[in-house]
Amino acid sequence: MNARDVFKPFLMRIEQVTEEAPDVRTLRLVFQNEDEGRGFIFRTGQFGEYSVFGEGECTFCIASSPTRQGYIECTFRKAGRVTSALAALETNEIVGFRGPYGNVFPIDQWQGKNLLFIAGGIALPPMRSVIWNVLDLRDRYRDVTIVYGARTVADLVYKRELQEWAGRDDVKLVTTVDPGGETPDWQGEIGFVPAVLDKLAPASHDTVAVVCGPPVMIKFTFPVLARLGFAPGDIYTTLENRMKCGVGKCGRCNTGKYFVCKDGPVFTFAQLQEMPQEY
Amino acid sequence: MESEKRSIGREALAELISQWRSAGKRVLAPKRSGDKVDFAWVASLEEISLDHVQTVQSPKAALFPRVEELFSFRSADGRVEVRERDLGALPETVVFGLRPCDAAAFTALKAIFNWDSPDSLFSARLARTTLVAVACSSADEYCFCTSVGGGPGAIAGSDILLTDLGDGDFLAEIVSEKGRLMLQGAEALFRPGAGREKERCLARVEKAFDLEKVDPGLARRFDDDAFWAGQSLRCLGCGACAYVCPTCACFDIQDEGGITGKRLRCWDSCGFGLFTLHTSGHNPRPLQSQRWRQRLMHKFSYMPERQGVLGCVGCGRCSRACPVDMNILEHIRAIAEARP
Amino acid sequence: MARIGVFICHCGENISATVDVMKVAAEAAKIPGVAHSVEYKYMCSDPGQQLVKNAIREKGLTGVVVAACSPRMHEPTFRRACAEAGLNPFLCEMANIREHCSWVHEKGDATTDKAIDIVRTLVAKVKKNKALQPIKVPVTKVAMVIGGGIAGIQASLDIANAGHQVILVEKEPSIGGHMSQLSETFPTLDCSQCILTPRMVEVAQHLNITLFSYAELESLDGFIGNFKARIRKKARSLDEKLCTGCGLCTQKCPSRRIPSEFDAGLGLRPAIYVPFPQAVPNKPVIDREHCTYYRTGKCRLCEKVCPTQAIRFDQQDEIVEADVGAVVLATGFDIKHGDFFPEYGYGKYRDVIDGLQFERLASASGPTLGEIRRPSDGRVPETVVFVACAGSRDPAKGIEYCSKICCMYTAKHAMLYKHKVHHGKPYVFYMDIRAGGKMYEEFVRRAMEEDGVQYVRGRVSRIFERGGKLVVKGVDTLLAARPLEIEADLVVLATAGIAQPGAEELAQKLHVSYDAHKFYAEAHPKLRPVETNTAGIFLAGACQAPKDIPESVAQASGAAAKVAALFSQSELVREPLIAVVDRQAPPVYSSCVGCFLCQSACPYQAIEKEEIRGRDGQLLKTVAKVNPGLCQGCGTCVAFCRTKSIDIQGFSHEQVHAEVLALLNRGERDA
Amino acid sequence: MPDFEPKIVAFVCNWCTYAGADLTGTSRMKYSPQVAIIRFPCTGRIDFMLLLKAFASGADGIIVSGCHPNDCHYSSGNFHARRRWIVFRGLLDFLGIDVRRVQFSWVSAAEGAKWAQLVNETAEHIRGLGPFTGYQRLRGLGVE
Amino acid sequence: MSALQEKARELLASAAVQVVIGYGRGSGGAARAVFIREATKAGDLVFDGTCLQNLAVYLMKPEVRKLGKAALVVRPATLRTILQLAAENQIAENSLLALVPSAEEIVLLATFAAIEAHVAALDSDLSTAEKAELQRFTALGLDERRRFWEEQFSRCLKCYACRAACPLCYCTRCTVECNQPQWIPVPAHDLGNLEWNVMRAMHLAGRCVNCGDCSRACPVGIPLYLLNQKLVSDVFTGFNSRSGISARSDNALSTFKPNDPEDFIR
Repeated sequence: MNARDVFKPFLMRIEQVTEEAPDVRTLRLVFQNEDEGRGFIFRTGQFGEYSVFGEGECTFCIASSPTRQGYIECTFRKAGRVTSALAALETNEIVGFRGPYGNVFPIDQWQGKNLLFIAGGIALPPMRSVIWNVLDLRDRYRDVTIVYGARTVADLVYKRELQEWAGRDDVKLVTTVDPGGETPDWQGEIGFVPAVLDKLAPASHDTVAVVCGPPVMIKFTFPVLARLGFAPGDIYTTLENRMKCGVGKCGRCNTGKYFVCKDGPVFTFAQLQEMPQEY
Repeated sequence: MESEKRSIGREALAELISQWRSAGKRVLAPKRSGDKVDFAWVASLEEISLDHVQTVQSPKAALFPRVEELFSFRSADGRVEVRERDLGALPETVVFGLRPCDAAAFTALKAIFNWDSPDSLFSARLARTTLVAVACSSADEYCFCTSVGGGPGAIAGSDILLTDLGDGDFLAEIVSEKGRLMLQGAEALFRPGAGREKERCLARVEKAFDLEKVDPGLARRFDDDAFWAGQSLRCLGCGACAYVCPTCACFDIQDEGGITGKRLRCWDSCGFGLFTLHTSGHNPRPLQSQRWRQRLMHKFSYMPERQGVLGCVGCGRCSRACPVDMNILEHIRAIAEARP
Repeated sequence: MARIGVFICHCGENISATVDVMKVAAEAAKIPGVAHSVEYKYMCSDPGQQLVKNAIREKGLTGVVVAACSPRMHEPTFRRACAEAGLNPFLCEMANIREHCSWVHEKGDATTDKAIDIVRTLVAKVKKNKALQPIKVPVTKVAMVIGGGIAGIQASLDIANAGHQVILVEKEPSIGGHMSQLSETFPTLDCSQCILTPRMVEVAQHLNITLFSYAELESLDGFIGNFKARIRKKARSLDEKLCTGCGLCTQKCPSRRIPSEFDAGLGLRPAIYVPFPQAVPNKPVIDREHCTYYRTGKCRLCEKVCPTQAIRFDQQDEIVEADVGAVVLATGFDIKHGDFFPEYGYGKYRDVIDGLQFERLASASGPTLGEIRRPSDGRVPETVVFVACAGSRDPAKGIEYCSKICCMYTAKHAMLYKHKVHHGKPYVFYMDIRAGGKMYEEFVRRAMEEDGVQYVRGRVSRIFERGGKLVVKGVDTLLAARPLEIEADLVVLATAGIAQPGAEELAQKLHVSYDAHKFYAEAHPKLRPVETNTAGIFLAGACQAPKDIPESVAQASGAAAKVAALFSQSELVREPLIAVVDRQAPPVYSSCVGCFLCQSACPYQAIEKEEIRGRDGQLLKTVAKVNPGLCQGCGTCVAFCRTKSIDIQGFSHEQVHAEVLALLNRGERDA
Repeated sequence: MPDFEPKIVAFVCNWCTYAGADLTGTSRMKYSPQVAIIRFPCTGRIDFMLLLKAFASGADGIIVSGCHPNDCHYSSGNFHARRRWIVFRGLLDFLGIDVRRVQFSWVSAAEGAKWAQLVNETAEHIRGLGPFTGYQRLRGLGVE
Repeated sequence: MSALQEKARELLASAAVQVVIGYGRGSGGAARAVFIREATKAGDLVFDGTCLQNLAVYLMKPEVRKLGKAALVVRPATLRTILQLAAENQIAENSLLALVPSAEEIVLLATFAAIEAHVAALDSDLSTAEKAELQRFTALGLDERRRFWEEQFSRCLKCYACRAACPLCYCTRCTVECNQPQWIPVPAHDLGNLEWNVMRAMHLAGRCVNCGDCSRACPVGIPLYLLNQKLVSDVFTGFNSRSGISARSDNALSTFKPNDPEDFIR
């Protein structure tokens, strides 16, 4: 009975709120109880259950890098009951957090390789964690390429960080918006992510690809990567199945024999190929 | 597992139950109401039905209630206070009159709830719950416990198994330590049971399919969309099967209240179309046939592989409860018998 | 991130005398999401409003609650103030702690607590408010007037004179309506045609008016400002452009014994005819039902005599389409005919006639050239009985209402008769005399006192023929219910005014509502008497209910003023407090299941069907859609929707739900 | 129950009853402070679920009031509401829920005095009925 | 081969329909819905006293719709459901055939007008027994009724079998699934169960055709039919309106009469 109840959330104080895009926000959370915070360790790729008391819980990846200690961040779009309630909170208000849950991006295995990050829309957050993690350990990796697309310019999240990455000479950043989503002063690409990727044609040799995006983007990106010569085992993604418990019990994220919350959320394309298309 | 056998008369059994009640234990047992028999909180043996085949619902609610409070909270003036449940205050419970299949189902529930990270509320309820099963003297066409490793007189999972010997006596097999502790102080109510034979009093449940063939059959059929669509065409997508099932453990977590409130855990079902629906509108399992397949795969394939336990005990409740006669036995048999 | 400002007004002492405003401000400050809470003596004063504006700017408020008087009083004031400070005005709500609290309760804790409850409720609401933008609907500045009677004529002229285009649609070959059939008009007894025909000519000559006579509305789609009308121009069998209206054809036409509609069946006309000499347009039509050529294939005499070769026997109906921004319905009324009064022998005895027929008898242009003569034998009647309320105010006959004009025209008829037949004996059977109107009572009194018309209060029970006379049996209720028998030469029934026969069909085409008698329903019986429930469609004249000429004209001018007001802007700007139907991204598109219960519940026909189609054009679903031009924001549809797919801006599900919960959670606050 | 002060929620339409209640105020007529008003555009807008939510949240009584028949600002919203209430009321009664807890009325913008009287009488009536424990006790039942 | 089987065979063989939705033999002597798609399988059809399900529920199921034009074996309530669904814009004219089984001859109804005519000849009122039961229940005291329903609803699992079995519960988003705001608590506790059942009854008011499938579907045996019959009765006595008798009628609750009763309104 000494073990912490799996459903009991940590109380987190909102330290900072950042407006990323219309209805998209990033919250920076710190542990209300500093002792709990000191014992808290997570790795990139993991997620948590965030809650507004009285409204419920919802699942997001931890969008900050484990290398940046003392806080965690999550980025979400205001859509349902809980995210709407989260979006209504202000600095210093308290939210619940359970986690970290799930597996991780095996960034240790990626040492010495080129890294290609491909993200769409609101799926940049999981990628942001791993990108910062890699950039904070920059000398362990070779080329870092980021391809990021959103529906419109306004929908691009982490605009400040995109600028920062664009300004670095050790990162190649390609941003794109869907046709019609551009503004007059838009400097980036125009087109859907898979098409832009196809045009960019990054080398696949000794390269790991990480793809995060809506199901439809993932569906169309995998064939492009395959054509470019990426092996299914070298393509990583994170699944965003609906979850409630986060610990393999509630049954919601069960996809084939996998429980996305326990066995994922990080999967290789090789694993996905063996899974029923229920994600 | 070697069990200790005793015998007990009906009156003594009634006395035993009233002793439990006097000791502050809750007794959950089958009770008849109209043409249905279902588990209910009872005060005495008189209220308990012993002559039915099967209850509508399983007794899983004893450990996994329809709605339970995970914790309560109070948030005001910028502060949040989480009040954990006092697990020590959970009531002592006897589940009486559950069937051997139900007792076996608790094993599956344990596997789910304590998979890697223990579920403290479930475990606390479990620790305070004793299972006094009653063997089956009758069965119906929906029963298939023998096909999934159980039997009408199987003792696995029970703390105590009673068998109505037909002569006014029950054979009591004390299966577990918890069962033995349960009877401490009530020894006088029992007589020795050695030599009493229960087999002749048990229902006959013929083996309906070869379990070994089910998982391969499912694997073979997995991508046969027409097959699943055919099986599930009349399925209406309600949650009756899951809610009466003794091993279905899918749940939802919901908050209620405003400034003060509770976080609740409540039953859910993979058969509901909205179970997997994303906020974006994307649904990984949009079709009823996929959800039906998921139900069978989960019980007969995923659970054995991941949790090492079969997710079906052959109680037949889902088939009986189904408004449109989705008979799981019939469907599983079709899968097991399908030619490679 | 809610940052709500709460502004509590003392209203001098109107609020602070019974409500502890300091405590309200202090408690409001504790409500989650409230970033600013102040009280002030007069919040509606300039410095008070400045407080609100400054706080919006300085504290970055996302919502404002002004706890003061009724929103019916100062909501516009504070919403404007918010807008001036850059906050969307719909993010401001008023907590009514004056009319609903300080003024109606005694000083004390309970009153202060209630004020706090009200503030908390409105804070909860405003947190769920959304920034809304006014709705703008483009307006086509062309009006369509349906019906060319006096109401339609007046409306057309008024709109046209305001500088807007008018399309006037008249189903008969000429405009003029019932008024053109009348002899003299009460209470002045001036000649009807003398005052009407100049107006008719003005219509014909007005540059802003396009007249479609002998035409009917085929269909109307669209909504306020943006209707699409299809008008069926019935075939006149004539090229109107060539026809000069010389009248040769009508003189030569061999089929001449057709009852004249204009003369209410008392006169005759040829098959090619102009309804009456002053008709506008003065162009004949061929009545194909009676025309020899159409019946037998031979004749074509009119074609032969026509100097301009204007006759077109093969002419087809023509459909004209027009974009219009507003519609005025002025289709007028009809009167009860036929076998409705078997007990009065109407339709059986030729000398039992209705009021309109009497008008034609009395009219100088009528079949008798103004002489009162019996239809049966042409004799001048010595005794005439006028029966008022023939059908009206008779629930047993299904007409409960008063036809309103009969009292006056019956008095007029009796007078006209007396003026023309000095020795004649006019009797009037009546139930009550309703002579409300300028100079009306005086007029009736003149009939009684100066012209010696015998008024008998009572109902006529039967009329039958006896020895060449019409025996009128009735009861004089003023004389101790004495039974009465009058031997008359002519009986004139003031038959009930009823809706036009096609009224219902037309209403359905226009989606306007109508009452049980098929009269068109006004949007509000008192405050919106010239509007229908369908925005952009207005009413004029007797199509709404029986009316006399001055009333019809007044309403027509009222309708015209409404149209002119609508046309005064190129865009119609409305408050966005309207219903909206859920729309979301594919694959769901909308949570609406398209049961359209909302559609039948909507009093404004604002709910349309929208077909959602996939990229391949395949129909995915049909869902409800609210026309923002028509919706008035009542929210009746909202409460019907089972899937909660329709919501009303300003009183949304989230807003009202939050209010209910907030209002009742005082217990938690105290706990 | 001498100390019991009922909690009463009034769901009213904007055009008649809200304005009527304003008139009560401008006429300085006094009534029981236990009633608070929630404003709706029309009685037709009032979802029956809101009444249930009010009871579940602790209301002891409810007033629903709008324009008199034929006076609806939107011509027929109150007629639709009336049908809804006929059915809803019948159902509640059938379920054993005391419909005396819900007072329906028509109060026009001119009936400031009627509003005061309605509120006072309803408050008195609900005071007599006591707290709505029959409904409020449901909260929390069925949660283990 | 029975007349029904013969008719089904003929319809399938002539491709007049792609599927016949009817009753077949199920577990334990019960009947179950079958979807006959080949003429040779028409022999699986049965029709007898065990065939109770309102098969119109399948007209709303996307998977069944995909099968093509259907002939539906109907009971009287099924026909009324079809008309009600038509009135609610859910099924189109000529999208189905209704097969009315009878001893002598199978009546085939191809148009809504034909169904309307058929329904007009039926008694759509509650049965005498149903009325008597309602009467009996209404005569109970207020507290007795409350206790009865509290006990019944306390057993509700919120498995939504009632909703799934109901052909008029075709909404793709049920009120219970709306959570902004959360109209109805998701958990099956007593308050949530009461609100759920009140909501469902209200949403069926003026629409329910009293087929009884919700009660039959309820695994724990809650007599939901009582609620529906109460409302059927109230809607008829109050507004002289019946559901499912016309393919074009307006719902009783989305229409009104100026003189509707209002003795309860002050």
